Amino acid sequence: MSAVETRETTQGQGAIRELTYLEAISEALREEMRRDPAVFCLGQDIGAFGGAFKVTDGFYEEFGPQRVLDAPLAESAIIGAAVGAAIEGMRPVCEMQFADFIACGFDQLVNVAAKMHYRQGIAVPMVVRLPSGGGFSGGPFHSQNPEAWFLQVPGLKVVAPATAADAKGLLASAIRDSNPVCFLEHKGMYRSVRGDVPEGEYVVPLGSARVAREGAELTVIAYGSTVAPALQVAEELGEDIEVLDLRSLCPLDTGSILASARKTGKVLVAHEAGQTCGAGAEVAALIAAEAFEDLDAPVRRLTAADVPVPFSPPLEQAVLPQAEDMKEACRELLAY
Amino acid sequence: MSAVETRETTQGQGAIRELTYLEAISEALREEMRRDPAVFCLGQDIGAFGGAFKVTDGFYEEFGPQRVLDAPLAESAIIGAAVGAAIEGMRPVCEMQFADFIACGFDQLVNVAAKMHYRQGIAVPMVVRLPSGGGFSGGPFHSQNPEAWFLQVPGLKVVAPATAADAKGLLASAIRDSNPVCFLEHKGMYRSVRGDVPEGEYVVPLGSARVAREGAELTVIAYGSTVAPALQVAEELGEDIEVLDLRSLCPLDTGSILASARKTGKVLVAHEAGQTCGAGAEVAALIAAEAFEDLDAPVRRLTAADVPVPFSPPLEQAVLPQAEDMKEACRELLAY
Amino acid sequence: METSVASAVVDRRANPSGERDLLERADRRELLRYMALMRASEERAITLYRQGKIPGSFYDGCGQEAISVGAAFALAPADRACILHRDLGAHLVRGVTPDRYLANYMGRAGGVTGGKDGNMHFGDRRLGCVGMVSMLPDMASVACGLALAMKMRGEPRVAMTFFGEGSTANGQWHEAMNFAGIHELPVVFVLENNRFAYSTPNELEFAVDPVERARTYGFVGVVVDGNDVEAVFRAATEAVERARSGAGPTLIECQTMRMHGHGAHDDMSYVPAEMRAEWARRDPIERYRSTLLEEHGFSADEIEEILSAVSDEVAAAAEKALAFPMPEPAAAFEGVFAEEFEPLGDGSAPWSRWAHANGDGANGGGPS
Amino acid sequence: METSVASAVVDRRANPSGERDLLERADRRELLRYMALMRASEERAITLYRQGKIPGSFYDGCGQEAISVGAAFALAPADRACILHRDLGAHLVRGVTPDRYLANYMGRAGGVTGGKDGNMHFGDRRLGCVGMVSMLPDMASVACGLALAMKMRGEPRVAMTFFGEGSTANGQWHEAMNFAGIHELPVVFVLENNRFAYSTPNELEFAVDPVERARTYGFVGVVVDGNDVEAVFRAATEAVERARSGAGPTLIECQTMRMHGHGAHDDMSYVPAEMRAEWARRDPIERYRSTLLEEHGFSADEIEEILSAVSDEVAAAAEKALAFPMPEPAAAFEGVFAEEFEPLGDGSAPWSRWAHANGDGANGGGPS
Ligand SMILES: Cc1ncc(C[n+]2csc(CCOP(=O)(O)OP(=O)(O)O)c2C)c(N)n1
Ligand SMILES: Cc1ncc(C[n+]2csc(CCOP(=O)(O)OP(=O)(O)O)c2C)c(N)n1
Ligand SMILES: [Mg+2]
Ligand SMILES: [Mg+2]
Repeated sequence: MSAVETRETTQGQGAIRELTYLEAISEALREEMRRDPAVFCLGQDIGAFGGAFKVTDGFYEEFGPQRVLDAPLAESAIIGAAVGAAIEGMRPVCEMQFADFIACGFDQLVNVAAKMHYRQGIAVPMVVRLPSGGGFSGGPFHSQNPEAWFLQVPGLKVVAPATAADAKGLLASAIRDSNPVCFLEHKGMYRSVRGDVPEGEYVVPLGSARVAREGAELTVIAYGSTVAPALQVAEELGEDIEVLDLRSLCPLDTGSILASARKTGKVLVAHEAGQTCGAGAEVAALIAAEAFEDLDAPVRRLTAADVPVPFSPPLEQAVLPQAEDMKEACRELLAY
Repeated sequence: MSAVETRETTQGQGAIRELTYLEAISEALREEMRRDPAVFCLGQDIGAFGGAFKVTDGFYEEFGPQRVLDAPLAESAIIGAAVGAAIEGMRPVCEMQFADFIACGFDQLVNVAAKMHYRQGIAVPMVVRLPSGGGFSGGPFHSQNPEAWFLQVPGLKVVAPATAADAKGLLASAIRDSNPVCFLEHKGMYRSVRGDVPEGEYVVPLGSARVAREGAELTVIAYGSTVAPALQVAEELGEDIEVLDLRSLCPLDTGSILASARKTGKVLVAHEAGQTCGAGAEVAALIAAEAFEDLDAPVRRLTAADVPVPFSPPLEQAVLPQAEDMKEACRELLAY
Repeated sequence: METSVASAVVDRRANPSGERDLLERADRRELLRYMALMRASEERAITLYRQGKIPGSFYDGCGQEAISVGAAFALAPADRACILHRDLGAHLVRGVTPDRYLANYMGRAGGVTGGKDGNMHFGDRRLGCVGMVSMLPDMASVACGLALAMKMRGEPRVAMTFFGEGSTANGQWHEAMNFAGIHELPVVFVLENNRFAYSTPNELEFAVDPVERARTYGFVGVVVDGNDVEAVFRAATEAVERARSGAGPTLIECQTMRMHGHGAHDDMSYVPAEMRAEWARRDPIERYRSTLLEEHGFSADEIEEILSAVSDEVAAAAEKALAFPMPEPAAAFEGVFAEEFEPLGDGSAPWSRWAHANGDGANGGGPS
Repeated sequence: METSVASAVVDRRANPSGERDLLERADRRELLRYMALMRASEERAITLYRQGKIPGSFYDGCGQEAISVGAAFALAPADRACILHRDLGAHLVRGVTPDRYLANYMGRAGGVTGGKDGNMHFGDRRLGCVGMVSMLPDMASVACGLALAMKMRGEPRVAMTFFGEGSTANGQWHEAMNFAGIHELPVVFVLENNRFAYSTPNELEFAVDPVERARTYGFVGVVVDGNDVEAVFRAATEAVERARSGAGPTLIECQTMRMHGHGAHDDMSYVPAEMRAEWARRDPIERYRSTLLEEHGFSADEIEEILSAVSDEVAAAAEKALAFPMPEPAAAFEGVFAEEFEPLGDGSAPWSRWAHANGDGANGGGPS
């Protein structure tokens, strides 16, 4: 993975330091706020407290209460006010305290923000930060991965970085984009994932997947929390496995997906969200339709079971996809 | 279609009459309310007014204001109150004035209703009726097909009848089910679709697809508003095309889907909802994974374009899947 | 005249809500004209609907003309508005011409949304408007966001939005009111209590008149006769001045009645005949016409001339609208995503105050 | 005793909210015991959390014991409750034993949810409770639904739910209040104003105390000292009686303070030291202990005996909880859908009234 990261970061200008995924998100946000006075944050407990996960730690002191706005417990008002402020030329970055709470602001996101430009030609440059994912006994309401809902909604961009560098580069792009962008940041990676990140200006374009590992026999298509396990599994199996990190789910880099699928002829799509109608369903359907002639094996999916994410560790582990399951799925496909 | 309908309806006890899709829904609801005092309706303008589409016309007179409850403009309260009433032993049937408004009660549906039994073993027997779909210049907010959102949520059952008989039989089953059921009734079919429906007790089990037309060369998998066009296209092409009407999206009748796919080796999945992460993605991914060896052609999808449903007729027609597009897709697959 | 105008201007500054007259003769002309223009445009639209030239459904604001006209008339060019489905008058005041309104209903390329959206789901971004979504009252939070941006930048500008009384039952309404109250946003909420939400009467929408709630959100709530255009205008002017001066939001309840069905398909059988008759006697246009005749020295001829000019305008607009082509199917696939950000433009502000106020910052000093 | 009890019973019927005493000596014992049991159980849980035996996060209601205990004590067996995250006392009053609470936090098979859900996201359906979801305050509408069913069936039963002051900013709160007001539902809303929503102080949550809004929804709102268990109990009893008699909902604001962090991870650095100190002096358990000593003739020994019995109970409960196995992984895949409907059971109702009231229908005559 580091090899890839190095290639990545050479795109940046600044010196390279190792940051956690969370520090990288924080840095991108801080730098964008310094760069552009229109950028401001809106969310619960993000001010003096610095946010439930401390992503905006120190922001209140640097940017003041106006640009680091502590919102009431009202997600619809948060998203709706962000839409209005964005239309008036601001660049709001909303924080959902947990991604799960987007269900409480869902209507404003899917009906107001997403359809605005198509209907009226009014751009809505806003970002909704979504601390998502499970694996730490968050239970059914603090572990959800809601990206598939957004993917069914034309007008929303959706990104889900897997590395610290991408976390910084994609958030910068999301903030500069003229559309509503759902930014999925996996809570489990906040402190566990670290990597080289360039100082200062560093932008990763939305819509481009990243070949995290090159290989010729099998492609594992992953994003967010399943990328690191995919790389680990590939190493451990010592096979010629390619790992494609989607990074953006919308726009989806169909070119890279199909190129890799055609090259290896065998694909495993892996994500932490549930299976039915998940992003993996779309990717698998795409490959099955467009790369049919080149497939040497059925496209497999490795996802969470279609149940709420349970609290108790043994239950949660049984539900969420594990590296071992991925290894097994890769073996089966390689042997197919 | 009628041949199939006849086979269907022979399952019923009562005499057969031809009813519209809307009349069939009304009849199921009325008969369930007569059968079980716990069944009641909750929604906007469903009382004295009889509902925006007149589904509950005459109910207020027969059952009174308590069991045909005019709700305020508050979808979260409607769904939330239904959850509570269901837990207390009632069987609420909520009407969203348009399916699009489920986004306003989304959180109660996906976080409260759907997860209740898994978390606490508390059954929530309720139905949410969703007048869905486009084709009549309803515009971006009165034409949506939100089923894919529900399919990503474990704990929700989802049905979408395509015939008058199924509309009656599936609604009866949904009301008798012990879980939250999203009942998608396509507005465009309310009066345009008619068919034989048995009087009295008539139940179609959730989770079973229906072979609407038998064939050996190609399977068109459809539900809701794409079933009739599929049958029409099959007739017009005069080819040996099988049409599988899913009827239930959750539980999904994977057995019938795979059996048909293996038999014909060629599949077109058609629905009116948008493509990305739609029900068609799941069905295509399922077939690509499980029927890989039996496929003679790539699984194709015919869906709405991934844009909001526009208002103006030429725009809307361009966006929604048309019978001609389906015919073309079938030809291509047959020729593959 | 000059001096009286000048002094009038001074008066308006000194005491916007005071006894002295905020309106010049020309303003009154305009108030009548816009109400008549709304009525005539909607009547023309109904005809087009009956002729099958309008796809989908049809909604109008018959009987409520005084509200959208009177409230929007208080706005400055750089102010912003989220206009709802009974409020064609506000679109007209901000500068939307009837042909573009009719074309929008007919789904023509020349309509405000170019056929992307229909009926009242439009707003002209070049005129400082954000068109409504169907989900009610979502625009209330959007208006708060517009106001929040103005406040953050220290601009003396105001956002105005409208909603029906039924919409106040929705959680979105509460979140917007509460948020506006906490941050004392420069926003004006115009509540149109037309007695019904579709077929649902007030008593099934709430137990207490929602205007009572304004105080519990920390701002002023006032009730006005929604069929008296000058009363609505005065209340709106006070509210706009309050917002512009940094004193926070206002909730204005306009008491009125929806004189047509919820949509053209609705025969209003649920409305008692006496109720309809009683409100018919309070028709806002008829009332204002008498006021102008009796209190403001307008002649019958002058008023006739205004009204006939309006019908000529609408007739011409209909011709123009019918001449617009339908959009090209290819357009359906464009515009899901924005390539770049473009700010809203400013709206027309026909109130004479703004002509006099040029450059004194009263236009909000915003982008123009 | 017999007679005094009897007359006490009569008094309660005659005048539940009157001056005469609703509580017998045994009831006061129980009020103290349940508060102490909540405090001790949560302290034990914090230790388990620190020992790494509790996965995920930890939340407690330290300082708020008087609210959940006092309010739940007013409920009859067949009443229903949706209990929130600061309200362990209400679970204990309804009959949840500390071992099952601790086991739930530890994700054990013996926990109330069997490991499916954690921390305070539980409710024992066999005790008439529907466990909370995280999304606040969604349970308010669910409680309205429980009450709606009771009202539809004409049962003299009541639903009670709790929420923090921060949750009142959410649209769900408004929709529930408005719906309850329109239909005069037999529901009691207990608002716990503990000054903060996580780190957010009242002034950033709302401009006006939300209890003011009750009137605008058409029902009674009262404010009580949330650290005075008998004051909470009296207000709850009045509210429950009001609901049971068909007179509609009540919103009870309990003024209190969250004495621990939002969760165990939160050091409350945002709370001024003086504020903490001042509220520490108002500790509800210490206060009630003195009340019992000074006004109700309890002896220090008696109280010591109550408290030591509580610590023994909690110690035993912890042992038992730690002995429960973790759930089998296979259980994770079960229960997404219900096979059949099963009604909720009734809860314990330790208030002496119910012992005396047996069969007089005061238990709501619901399923039992
Ligand atoms: C969230 C939501 N639910 C339902 C509807 C369907 N609907 C459209 S208009 C209407 C009634 C609106 O009443 P009111 O707010 O009083 O406005 P009016 O039409 O009377 O001006 C309803 C229920 C909607 N638009 N939005
Ligand atoms: C809809 C929703 N948004 C955000 C959160 C995250 N959250 C959990 S508790 C909390 C604060 C709640 O404050 P309050 O209602 O006063 O209850 P308290 O914890 O103070 O008892 C927040 C914001 C949530 N649970 N639900
Ligand atoms: Mg109304
Ligand atoms: Mg609080």
